[in-house]
Amino acid sequence: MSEKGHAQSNIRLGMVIDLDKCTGCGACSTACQAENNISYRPDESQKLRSITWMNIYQLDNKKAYPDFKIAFLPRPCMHCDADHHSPCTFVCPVNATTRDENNGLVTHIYPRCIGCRYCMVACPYHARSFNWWDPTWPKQMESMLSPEVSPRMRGVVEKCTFCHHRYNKARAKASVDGTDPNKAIYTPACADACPTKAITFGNLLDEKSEVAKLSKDPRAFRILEKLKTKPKVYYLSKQDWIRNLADNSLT
Amino acid sequence: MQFAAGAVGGTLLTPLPWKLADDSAVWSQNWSWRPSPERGEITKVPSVCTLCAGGCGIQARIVNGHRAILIEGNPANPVNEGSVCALATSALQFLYAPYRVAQPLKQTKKRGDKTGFQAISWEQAQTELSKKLEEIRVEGPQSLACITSSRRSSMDDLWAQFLTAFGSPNLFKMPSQCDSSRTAAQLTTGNASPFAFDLENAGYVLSFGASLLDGCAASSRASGALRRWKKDRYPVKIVQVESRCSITASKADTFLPINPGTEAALAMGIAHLMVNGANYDAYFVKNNVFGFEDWTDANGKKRQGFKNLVASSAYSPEQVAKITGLEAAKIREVAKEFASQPKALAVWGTGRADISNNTYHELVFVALNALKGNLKPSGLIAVAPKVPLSDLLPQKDILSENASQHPRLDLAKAQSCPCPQNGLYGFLDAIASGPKYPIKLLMVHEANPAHCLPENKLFMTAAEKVATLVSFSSYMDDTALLSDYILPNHMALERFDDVIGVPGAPYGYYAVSSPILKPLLDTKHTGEVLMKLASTLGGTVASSIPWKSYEDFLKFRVEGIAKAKTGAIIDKPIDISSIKAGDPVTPNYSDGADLFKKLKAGTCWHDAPTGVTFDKTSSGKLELACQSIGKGTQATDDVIYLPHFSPLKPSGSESEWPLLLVGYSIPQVSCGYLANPPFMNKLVPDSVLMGNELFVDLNPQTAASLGITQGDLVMVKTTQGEASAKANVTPAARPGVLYIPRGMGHKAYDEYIENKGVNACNLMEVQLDPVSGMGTVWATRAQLRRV
Amino acid sequence: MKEEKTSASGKVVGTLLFVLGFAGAMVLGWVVFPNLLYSQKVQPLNFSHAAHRDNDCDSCHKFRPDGTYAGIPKISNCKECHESAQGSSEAERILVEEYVAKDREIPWLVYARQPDNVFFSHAPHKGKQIECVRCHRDVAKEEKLPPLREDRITGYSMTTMEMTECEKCHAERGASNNCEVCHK
Amino acid sequence: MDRILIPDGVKRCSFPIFSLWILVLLGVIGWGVAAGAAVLIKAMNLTGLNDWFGFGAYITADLAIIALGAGAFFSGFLYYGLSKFFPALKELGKIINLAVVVGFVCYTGALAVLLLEIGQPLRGWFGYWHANVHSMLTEVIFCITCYAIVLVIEYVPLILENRKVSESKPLSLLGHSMHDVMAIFALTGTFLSFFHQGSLGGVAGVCFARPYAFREGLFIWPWTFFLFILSAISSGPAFTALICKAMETVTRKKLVDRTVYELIGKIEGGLLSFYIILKIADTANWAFNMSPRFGLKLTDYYWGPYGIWLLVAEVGICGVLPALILISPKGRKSSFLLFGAFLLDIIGVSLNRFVMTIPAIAQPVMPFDQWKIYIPSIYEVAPVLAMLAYCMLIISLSYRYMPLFPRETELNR
Repeated sequence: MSEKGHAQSNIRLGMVIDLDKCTGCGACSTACQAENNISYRPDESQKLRSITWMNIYQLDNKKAYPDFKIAFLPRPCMHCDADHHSPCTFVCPVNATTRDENNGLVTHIYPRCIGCRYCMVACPYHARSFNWWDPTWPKQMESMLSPEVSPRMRGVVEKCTFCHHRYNKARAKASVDGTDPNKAIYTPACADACPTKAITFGNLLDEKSEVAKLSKDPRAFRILEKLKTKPKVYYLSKQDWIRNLADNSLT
Repeated sequence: MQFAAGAVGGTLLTPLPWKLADDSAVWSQNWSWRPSPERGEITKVPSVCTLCAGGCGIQARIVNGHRAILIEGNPANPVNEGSVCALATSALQFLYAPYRVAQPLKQTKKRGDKTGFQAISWEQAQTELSKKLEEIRVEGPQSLACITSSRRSSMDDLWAQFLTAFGSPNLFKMPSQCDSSRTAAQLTTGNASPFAFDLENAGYVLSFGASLLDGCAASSRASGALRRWKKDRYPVKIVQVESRCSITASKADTFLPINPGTEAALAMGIAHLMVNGANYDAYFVKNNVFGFEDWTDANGKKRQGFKNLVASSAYSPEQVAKITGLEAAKIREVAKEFASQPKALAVWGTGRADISNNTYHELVFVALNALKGNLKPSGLIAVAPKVPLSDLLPQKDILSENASQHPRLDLAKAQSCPCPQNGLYGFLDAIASGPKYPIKLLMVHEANPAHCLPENKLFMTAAEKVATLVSFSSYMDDTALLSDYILPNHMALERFDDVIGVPGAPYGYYAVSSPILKPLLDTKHTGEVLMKLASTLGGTVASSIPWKSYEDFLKFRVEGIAKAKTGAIIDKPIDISSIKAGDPVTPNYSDGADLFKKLKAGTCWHDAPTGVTFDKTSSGKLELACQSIGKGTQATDDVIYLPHFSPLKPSGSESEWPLLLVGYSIPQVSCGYLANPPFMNKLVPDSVLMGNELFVDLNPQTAASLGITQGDLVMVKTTQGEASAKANVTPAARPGVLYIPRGMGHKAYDEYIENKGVNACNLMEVQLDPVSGMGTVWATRAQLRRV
Repeated sequence: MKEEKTSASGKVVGTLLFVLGFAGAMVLGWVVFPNLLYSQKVQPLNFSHAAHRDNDCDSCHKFRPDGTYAGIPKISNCKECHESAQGSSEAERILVEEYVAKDREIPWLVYARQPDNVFFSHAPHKGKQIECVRCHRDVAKEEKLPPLREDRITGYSMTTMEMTECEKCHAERGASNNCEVCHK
Repeated sequence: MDRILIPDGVKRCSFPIFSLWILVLLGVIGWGVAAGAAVLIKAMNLTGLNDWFGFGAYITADLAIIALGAGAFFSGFLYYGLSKFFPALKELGKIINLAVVVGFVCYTGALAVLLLEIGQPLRGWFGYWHANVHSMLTEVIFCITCYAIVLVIEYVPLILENRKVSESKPLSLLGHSMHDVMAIFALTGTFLSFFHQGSLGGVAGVCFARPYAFREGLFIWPWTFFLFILSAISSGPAFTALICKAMETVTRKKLVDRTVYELIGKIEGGLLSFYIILKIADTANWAFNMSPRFGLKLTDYYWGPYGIWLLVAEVGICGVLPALILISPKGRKSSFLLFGAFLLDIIGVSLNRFVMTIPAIAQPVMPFDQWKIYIPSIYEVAPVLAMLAYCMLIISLSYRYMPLFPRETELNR
């Protein structure tokens, strides 16, 4: 697995989010919730116990009125491509979270997870949520659960999967159509929904892909690059104050 | 002991302990009390979303034909171009909401008592309702009234048809900015259709308080426009004029922080500089505008024109700076930019556009665009084109004789407004304060005035005076809870509906929303209930509404387009904003049936923009001097004809109420007929809601002067009411102004919604616009203290 | 604590007791326990695969156009031939009276049902020329459907494919064994 | 009543008083067990943990108790392993039984609490079956299990030494033969305990995206791996000594010679000094070399309740100070200073475990995040207290019914 490194693979699924276009409307996050059977509770204001895979951070430039500005930063799982291990995959004692070196997806398998939360401690992006309660839905709402993603149980960790079930379907479709499954492309639910099309998804190693081009844009940056986690989620912004919030002591 | 040792040893060599350990782990992996979603064939069913007026194309994922699991955007729809908003992605949570009304209900106890509702059959419901209608019809049909929020749907016309045929003029709409926009369009262009903006093709956008990105109506279109503005090369400059550092303000290149409600003064100031600097489209103004120069009225009286009004020192940058709180230099700078940018567009709005605007202010913004020449046939502003749907069957003059005796209730109060429009507030006020005639039956359709009407206590008081309140809501909302009968409509995704035009869009648009599923509950399409009631009532009511199903009704309406042979179906992705006024659009449907079939399959109809024409005004030009305002009066003041800054003073004295309270909207909270769905609850920032406490935004300066710190429990008191909340000290707020998020504080629905925060509408003051008589809201005087 | 005697007879008794305990546990663990653990469920009616042998597997167990596997045929499929009874067997009677006539789906018990957390697509496997019997029981000559043996704790069928088997085959054929390939 | 179970020649308090004490302890244990059961049944929302604080009171208590308990066993290594070469260490034999008991209770107690800490305890064994060899937690799981087994093996002979139990010949024989191989277990145990302690340190140190906790190191082990080992051995024996002193105070008897305390003081003084020098070096490297690379300053790690006082207290007051006291013969002579230094020493190590657990994750890493505060709920406090009560219970029972202190009879004659 990880010992091999990932040099030989020519797929690295990644995402670019244009923060200048993001209006914080939340469509990506709700689409994600619907797609991935994310459970909810009557009170969701306790954000530290609220399960969200696509969390939308509100940033501000710390200035006084009227120079005050806000911006939104949607944060999926970064699917870190750090050498050898992602911060979370390194620490999981039971191999519940691993990185697929064929495509760079950092996956988390609920039936394997024992709920030790070590991965959450290791992740600086707070991309992971724990099921503090048994996930329950109002009876009627169980009808809208998707069979394509398994509902979780209490006591396990969950996080953004880049909608890998869509990837599986795209690959299966490719093998039916007789095309190369390794060339299969798909879009996660968030990117599909985004009203300003601020989210671009694809193979970062495919030079011709939009996502590869954008990731090399002069406006592109990643969060906490100094930690060498090598996220596969890039952000775009022209505004210096937003870019400065990407890493500590960036001025 | 040996036995035990043997048993332990033996057991360890059998699968028993290992299998049990494994099985218990596997059991935990499936967790039997967790739902297991049914598997099967997944299909995509296209439709059109009618949760808001935006008209987005959607497609639903359905499992085994009976279970909807996801709403996605329809890439072939030109409005949303495959994307979809947070509310639409949560749409299924309304479909499967526990607070849906499963069958007709009748209140058997006191109104508002949740336990008093008794399930009744549709037959009983319809019989009892038609009996009441028959009685009213005999005693005076004007005593029937309806409030709906339906505006861009054939349902709206069906209600009008029903009430007209029945003999009542009392059909009212929930407030919307399109009413004031329509008033302004009518006064200046003679078209009774709201203004439309070519956002996508503008080269410079000056927005006067329009919450383009803070959850406005048609948010998908605004998002599409933003995407085009933020293009990499030569991005479009956005200037936002507003009092709060909103999302739109943050996304804008320039933010003009302004005293709340003074946007029109700034527009006048800019116009002043353009006129005095001769930096306006003089050719257009000279040839197409009436009332720019001084003019003579029908009585031969010489009147002042807009030019002289705006050029006066009252609108000098220095004066405007005093009113708005901006610097004069900044005003000069923006005026210069606006005047010199070739494709500059001024847009305006009232936050989420669910409140009507001050008519004079609407006129100011029209005037500013007129100076820019934007109302040219190929300009950036048009009026929304009419979709050539079949008109409803001609009426047999049922209403007319009654109407002269029993005018619409808001008009019956004989207010002196010259240009009366949809006067919901006037109507409610009339009922509350002893009407000319009683309202015996009030029907509320797709609206929740008990919650989301600013100054909602007016509705509460009025409702008490109404003998019977009937709700057609699909949900147990705040208004349904107060009703005597609930005749639940199908939920939007279970029924036929249509979308007539995209709010603020210059192109023609029509789409049919077809059901994605069979109705889940014992509900009925309100349109079909009306059809049933009409046929029971018989006579001319029955003959006016001859359709048996709503689908038939829509088919009938679509025939009109086919007869007009205009526009075309869109079934693959196109950039609709690239179609210019006058571009040929060739029909690609054979006849009405074909068109309906295609629309039913989730496509949409469109037509090229039509631009604005002025042939309906008395001068045949764009009238900046609105002659109809002064009609019949011997107005002495020339200003009443002209666009000008005319703030309505909020009640209360400044010394007693030192602060202003302004309601604001955020895209993460649904406000309006639909309550926030659980998915969107996760989006609500914890600076807006924490537990059940709502936060009121105030500037650090204001907070310091009041001795308030972040998170303090505070009491907000306005001239309208008081509420306890928490303080959110944020530089987003203008000093001296409190901002309260709208859409919270429901008193109905379920545990996911009920009692979360405070309803801003309880605290907001409504003032009637002197021109149109519609309720406008901008700020309420308030005080704040720490508890 | 009881005082122990160290007499010879005591030793014999001790050994005997040990053997007894051991043997008892073995019987309990190997024989009684598995029978207790698995329930036996009978299909709603018998289906003879042998009698339908003129078809190959995928004429009934079809793929949908999008490549997903339709699984057990719907009642409409049965209807094509069994609109009226094709014989006098009990199964035939149940089929026609209870399901075809009433247009109800037959609640078949699935022998190979995977839990919710497993993603499995038949399509790529079929493309690799893997025979059905590689994973499923050979039904070509099967006259009578066997009862479904379901683990009472986990709810799994005894014949549910286990992960180790999937992994083994994937490893042999060089297919990816990453978690997300099969889990969702 | 229980006279026949009490070792020969020693005096113990009356049975009713003892029973009362045991009942109190059982009460606390019962409360904690009930709280723990509630967590298992109703899920972990009862705790004060959240998505920010994945680790909390359970882990902190476990880390601290294991540091002290495992460290206690270091005296076993000194006695069984090194006393052959350094006869002075033979003195430790007088307290070695207590050290074994302390190690045993700390480990078994920690294991029980660990069960509550995971969201799916039924899958706890996946840690063995599906182990990820890269995870420090895997190391922890394996070590803690093996070590607990070793400790049971070490503890059993003590039970077998009970007067009544040893009347049974085969059991007594078993006890004796186990004693013979004890040295091997002591050495195995020490290795495991070192490794285990180290991997606990590694748990924090390997989180390379958490600048507060992350440390570089040797091969696969971060510096915290070694620092944890050192800090454990420099505090565990002190912990044993302190417990012994507490027992002496409670029972109003002399249980060991004062020379033992002073010997421990001397050993601890040396070890602690060594540890604290390395710890200071590590802290300096972290603060002035590593952190700037992450864009952080030392002050970025301290905020609000998790202020710089933590560093002052841990390294200064509870590190340098006791080290200075313990290495000076004068300091060791004064009972106040000696036991005061022991106390500071164990507080310092516990504080270290707290710092590496809670403030380390309270710190926001993304610049736009805010510090958060963790407050444990009663469902976390109760099982932790119960674990301590359990430790006391076993120590009390062991003291009453087993010959823990070989010199007790003589010293109290």
